[in-house]
Amino acid sequence: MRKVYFDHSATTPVDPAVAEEMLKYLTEHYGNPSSIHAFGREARKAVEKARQQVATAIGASSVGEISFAGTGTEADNMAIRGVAYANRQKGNHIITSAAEHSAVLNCCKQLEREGFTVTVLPLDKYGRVTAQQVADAITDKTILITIMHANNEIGTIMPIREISEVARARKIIFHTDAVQSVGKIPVNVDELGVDLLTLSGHKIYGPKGIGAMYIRKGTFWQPILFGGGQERRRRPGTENVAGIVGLGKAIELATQNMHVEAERLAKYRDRIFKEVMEKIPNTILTGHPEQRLPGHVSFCFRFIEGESMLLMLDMKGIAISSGSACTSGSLEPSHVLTAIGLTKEVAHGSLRLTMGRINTEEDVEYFLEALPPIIERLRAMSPLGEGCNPCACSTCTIHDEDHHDHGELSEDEY
Amino acid sequence: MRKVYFDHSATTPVDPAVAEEMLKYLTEHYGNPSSIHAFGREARKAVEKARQQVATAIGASSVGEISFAGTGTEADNMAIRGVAYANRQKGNHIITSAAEHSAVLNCCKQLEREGFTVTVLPLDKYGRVTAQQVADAITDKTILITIMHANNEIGTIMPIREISEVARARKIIFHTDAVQSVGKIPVNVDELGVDLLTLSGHKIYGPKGIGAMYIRKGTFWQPILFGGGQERRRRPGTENVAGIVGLGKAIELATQNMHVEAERLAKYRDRIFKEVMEKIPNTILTGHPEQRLPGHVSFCFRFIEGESMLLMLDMKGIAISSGSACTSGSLEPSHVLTAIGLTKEVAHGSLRLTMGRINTEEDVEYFLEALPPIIERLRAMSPLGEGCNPCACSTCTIHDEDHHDHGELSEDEY
Amino acid sequence: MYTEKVMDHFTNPRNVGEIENADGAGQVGNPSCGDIMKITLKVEDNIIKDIKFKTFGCGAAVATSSMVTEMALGKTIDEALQITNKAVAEALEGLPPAKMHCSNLAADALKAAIEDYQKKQNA
Amino acid sequence: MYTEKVMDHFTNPRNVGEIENADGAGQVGNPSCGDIMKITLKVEDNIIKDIKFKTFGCGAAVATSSMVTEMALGKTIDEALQITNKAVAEALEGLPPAKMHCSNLAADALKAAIEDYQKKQNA
Ligand SMILES: Cc1ncc(COP(=O)(O)O)c(C=O)c1O
Ligand SMILES: Cc1ncc(COP(=O)(O)O)c(C=O)c1O
Repeated sequence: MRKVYFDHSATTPVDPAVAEEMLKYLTEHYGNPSSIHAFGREARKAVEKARQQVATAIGASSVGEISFAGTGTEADNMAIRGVAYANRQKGNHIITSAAEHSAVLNCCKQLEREGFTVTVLPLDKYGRVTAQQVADAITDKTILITIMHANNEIGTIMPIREISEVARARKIIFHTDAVQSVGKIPVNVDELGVDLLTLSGHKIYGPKGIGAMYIRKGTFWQPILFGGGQERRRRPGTENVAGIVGLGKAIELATQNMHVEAERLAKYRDRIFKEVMEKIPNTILTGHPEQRLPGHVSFCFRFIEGESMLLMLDMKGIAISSGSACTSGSLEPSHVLTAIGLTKEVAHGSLRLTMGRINTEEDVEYFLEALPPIIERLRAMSPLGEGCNPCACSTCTIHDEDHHDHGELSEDEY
Repeated sequence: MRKVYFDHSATTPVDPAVAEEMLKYLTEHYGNPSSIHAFGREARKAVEKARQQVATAIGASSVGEISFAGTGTEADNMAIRGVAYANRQKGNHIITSAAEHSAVLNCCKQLEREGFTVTVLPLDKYGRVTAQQVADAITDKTILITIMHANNEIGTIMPIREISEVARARKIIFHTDAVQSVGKIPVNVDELGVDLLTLSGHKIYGPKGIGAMYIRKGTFWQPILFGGGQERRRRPGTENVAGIVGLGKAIELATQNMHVEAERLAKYRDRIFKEVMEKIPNTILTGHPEQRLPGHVSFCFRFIEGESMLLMLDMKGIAISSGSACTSGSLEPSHVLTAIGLTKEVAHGSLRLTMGRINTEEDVEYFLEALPPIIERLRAMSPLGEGCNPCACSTCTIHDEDHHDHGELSEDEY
Repeated sequence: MYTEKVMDHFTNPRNVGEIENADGAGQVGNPSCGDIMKITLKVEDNIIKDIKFKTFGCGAAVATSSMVTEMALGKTIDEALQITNKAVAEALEGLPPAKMHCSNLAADALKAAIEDYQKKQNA
Repeated sequence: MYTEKVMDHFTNPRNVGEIENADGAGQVGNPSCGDIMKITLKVEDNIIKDIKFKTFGCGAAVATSSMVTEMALGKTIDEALQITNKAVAEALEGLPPAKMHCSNLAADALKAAIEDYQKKQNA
C-alpha cells in the first residue's frame, strides 16, 4: 500500500544528511564538550558550529544569543518563565494569545498559579491577533508579550513585526514561538523584532529532543533548570551533542531550500483547498486562506468526528492529524479551533494535513481520491446532518457534564 | 598515536548496537508518538518498549513509574524540585550531602533561595555520609532526602540502603542520583529502598541528551516543565524517540554484562592504584579504596595542578579528567575533594581515570608508563614541594581575593 | 492503540442506519468528547428484532455502537438492559484508558432506546 | 581551547627553574584558582640578564610564565615593568576567557620579582 506522510507539523523524518552527521557524534566523536582533552574539544567544536548554524539561519548577531534546550517545549519554558521570574520586580503581567501551543499556554497558566496575571488575547476568525489588541492590553505591569509566529493547527501566520513594534515602543520583552515557522517561511530575529525566539529540531527534519532559544543580548533573564555551567549557564546538563549537530545541519538545510520548497508546497496546498472545497459540501477552511504556512492545509468537515476520519485515512496509508479531543488524549477539542469561533461539534471534525520535503504531486492526488468516499461514509453513519439539531431529539440525554476527573489517567490505566 | 579513552564517568561512546537501534527511529520510524496513525503508533511502541527496558533494569514494579527527561540533570531537577514543590505544605526542609553532583546541589541552592532550608551533610574522608548523620538531621519539617548512589569524582558508593531505612521509618521521601551507578553496580529500587531514582543515557553507552526518573507509585510530586500531556503529564514536549530507544537498549546491555565487566574493570582499577601508589610519592588515593565503582580510579598528586597533567596526558593520547578548578570553568576546585578534607592546593592536583567497555589491559599498561614522567616533569616545574610552604616566601602575594565577578563570563568572552 | 476487534467493528460496523418508525429511539452523547450515538429499535414479543445505530464519534464510539447492536439483537428487553458499557468494552477486548469513560456510551444509548420504547408502551 | 602558541609554551616552556642567589624573587598566586608562579631574576646594569620561573598551575599559567620570561629577558628594569598581563596574553595569541583573569598573573610575578630586586638595592 502507498504510504503518504502528511503530518509534518507533528514531526518530520530526519534528513539522511542530518542523520549521517549525527551518527558520527554518537559512536565516533563521543566526547563530552566540557572535557578538555581531544575527545572533548572535538565535541565542543561541533556544538559551537551548530550554534553558528542556528545563529546564521535566524539572523542572530552573535552565537552567544543561542542556547540549546531539550525540546521546543523546554525552550518555550525557558523563554517565558525565564523572563517572567527575572523581571518580577518590574511587573507581573504577561500577554499571550489564544492561538498558542500548550507549551506556551501552560507556562502562562503556571505563572498565573504563581501570582502572575495573564491576558490571553482572543483571535479573529483566521486565528490572528492584531498589534492594536496587544497595545490595548499593555499595562504598566506588563513584562512579557509572547505571541507565536505561525500556528501549528491552522497554519496562520501572525503579524509579528507589527506586534513587536508595539512591544519595542513600550519597552516590553517580546517572545515568539517560531517552532512551526522556522525553515518554512523567513525567520529573522531583527526583521521580526523579537527579543526571544524558540524553535525545535524535529519540525525541520532534525531529531526530536532538541530545541533552541534565541535571546537578544541584554535581555533580562534567568535559568529555569539548575546544575552545571553548560550553555553559558543558561541550561545545565551534558549537551546532546548529536542532537545539537543534527539541529544545526537541519536548520542550515531547511533555510537553504526554503523558497523553492515553499513554492512547491504552496501549490499542493492550494490545489487541495480548491478541490476539497469544491467536492465536499459542509466543509470549512480553517485558518487564513493566504497568510498561512506553505504546506499547511486545515479543514473542518461538519457532522463527522476527526479521529474516525484519521483512522480511515490511516487504513489507506495516509498519515494525517486532527484537533479532535479524541486524538489529543484530552477531552476538549482544540482550543485554537474554538477560539476562532467554531462550535465544539464542528471543531471535532477537524483535519490537518501538513506537507513537506518527502511529499509529491502523486501523494496529493492519492489523497484527493481517498478523502471524499471516507467523508461520505462517515456522514452516512452520523446522526448529525444539515437541519438536524441532535439536541432536539425527544430522548436526547446529551450532557455537558464535567468529565475532568477522567482527564488524569490513573497509574494502572497508562 | 595510541588513543586511550579513560573518561567514562564524563561520557561514554554510544554502543554500536544502540546507535543502530537509534538510527531506525531517526530516518525510518520517525512518527510522533502522540500521533494516532501508523507512524505514530510505531514510535509509541518503541518508547513504551524502552520504558519497559528501564523499568526491568532497575526493578521498578510498573512502567508507569518511569518518565524520560532531557538529561540526567533535568531528571534530578524533576525529582528534587518536583517533590519539594508538591510537599511544601508538609514542610520545607531538605537533606542532601556534600558529595552531590551540581545537578542536585544547585537545585537545593535554588530551593533555598525560594524559602526552603537545606542541610548539606559533611562527608567522611572517603566521601560517605552515614545513616546516623541522616537520622540526626531529620526534623519534623523534612520532606526530602537526596543522597547520590555513587560519586562521579571519587567513585565512592554511599550506604543507600541504610539511609533509605531511616527515611522510610520516618516516612520521608528519598531520592538517589544513580547516574554514575546504573549499569556499573546493582541498582534495584526496592533493594535500595528509594522513592525516586535518576539516571542518564550517556553514562551507560547510550546517547547524550536523555535521562530518566523513576518515581515510586504514590509519591507526591508535581512537574517542573509545562506544556503538552506527554510522559503521563510528567514531562511535556515531543518525546526524543531515538534517544529513548537508545537509553532503553543501552540500559539493557549494560545490566546484562554488568558483573563480568565490573570484575574486569575492578582488576584494572586495583592494578593502577597499586602501581601508582608504589611508583609515585606524595600521592593520595581519593574516595573509598574498596566501596567504589569498579572502573573508577582517582588520585591527588601533590605539588602539581590537574589541568597541566591532563594536557600532558592528552598529548600522549590519553583522555582523562581532573577536579581542578581550571578544568571546570569555575574558580574553586572540586567541592567533593575539599569536602573529604583535602586542601585546595592538594585538590587542584586531582586526577580521575574512569575505565569502561572499550578499555583493555594494554590501555592500562600504556597509562602506567606514561604517567610517572609527566608527574615528575610537572613537579620539577612547580614552586611547591615537600617541606616548602609557598606562603612563607618573603615576597609572597598569594591572595584569596574574591574572584566571583570573574565567574560569570560576559557575552563577548564566550 | 485499538484492539483488532475494535478495528474490525470500526472498519466493518454492524447494523449501521436508522429504523423508520422505530419502536424505540435513544440518543446519548457529550459534545465536549465529540461522541453522539443514536440507537433505534424494533421490538416484537419483548425481543429486540432489529436494531440500528448512527454515531458521530471516534473509532471507539463507532466500535462500541456496532458491538452493542450485535449484543442486543435477538435479546429480550430485560436481557438487553443488563448490557453494560463495561461488557461492551470487554467484548471488544478492551479500549484505551482515555476512551473508557468518554466514548464508551453505547450501552447508555441502548438503554435510552429501550426506555423510549417502554415509555411509548405505557403511554 | 588553547592557541598553538599557548600549547607550544606549555609543551616546551622556556626558562624553567630557579636562579640560586637571585637578585630578585617574586611569587604570586591564588590558591582557589590553583595558580602559583615564582620568578627569579639576575640583573646586571639595570638589565635582566637571566630569568627563570617555577609554576604550579594550569596550561595557561605555565604558558604565561614561560612567555613573560621570554619577554623580559634582556629588557631593562623599566621596560620589563611595562609588561602587562594583557600583553602576555596577546603575545600568546589569546587565552580562553575563563583563564584571562585567573591564570594570567605572570606579569604580576615578574613585577613582584623586580620589586624585590629594587627593595634589595635600596636596603
Ligand atoms: C552523579 C551525576 N549526576 C548527574 C549528572 C548529570 O547528568 P547529565 O550530564 O546527563 O545532565 C552527572 C553527569 O554529568 C553525574 O555524574
Ligand atoms: C507551535 C509549537 N510550539 C511548541 C512545540 C513544542 O515543541 P516540542 O515538541 O519539540 O517540545 C510545538 C510542537 O510540538 C509547536 O507546534
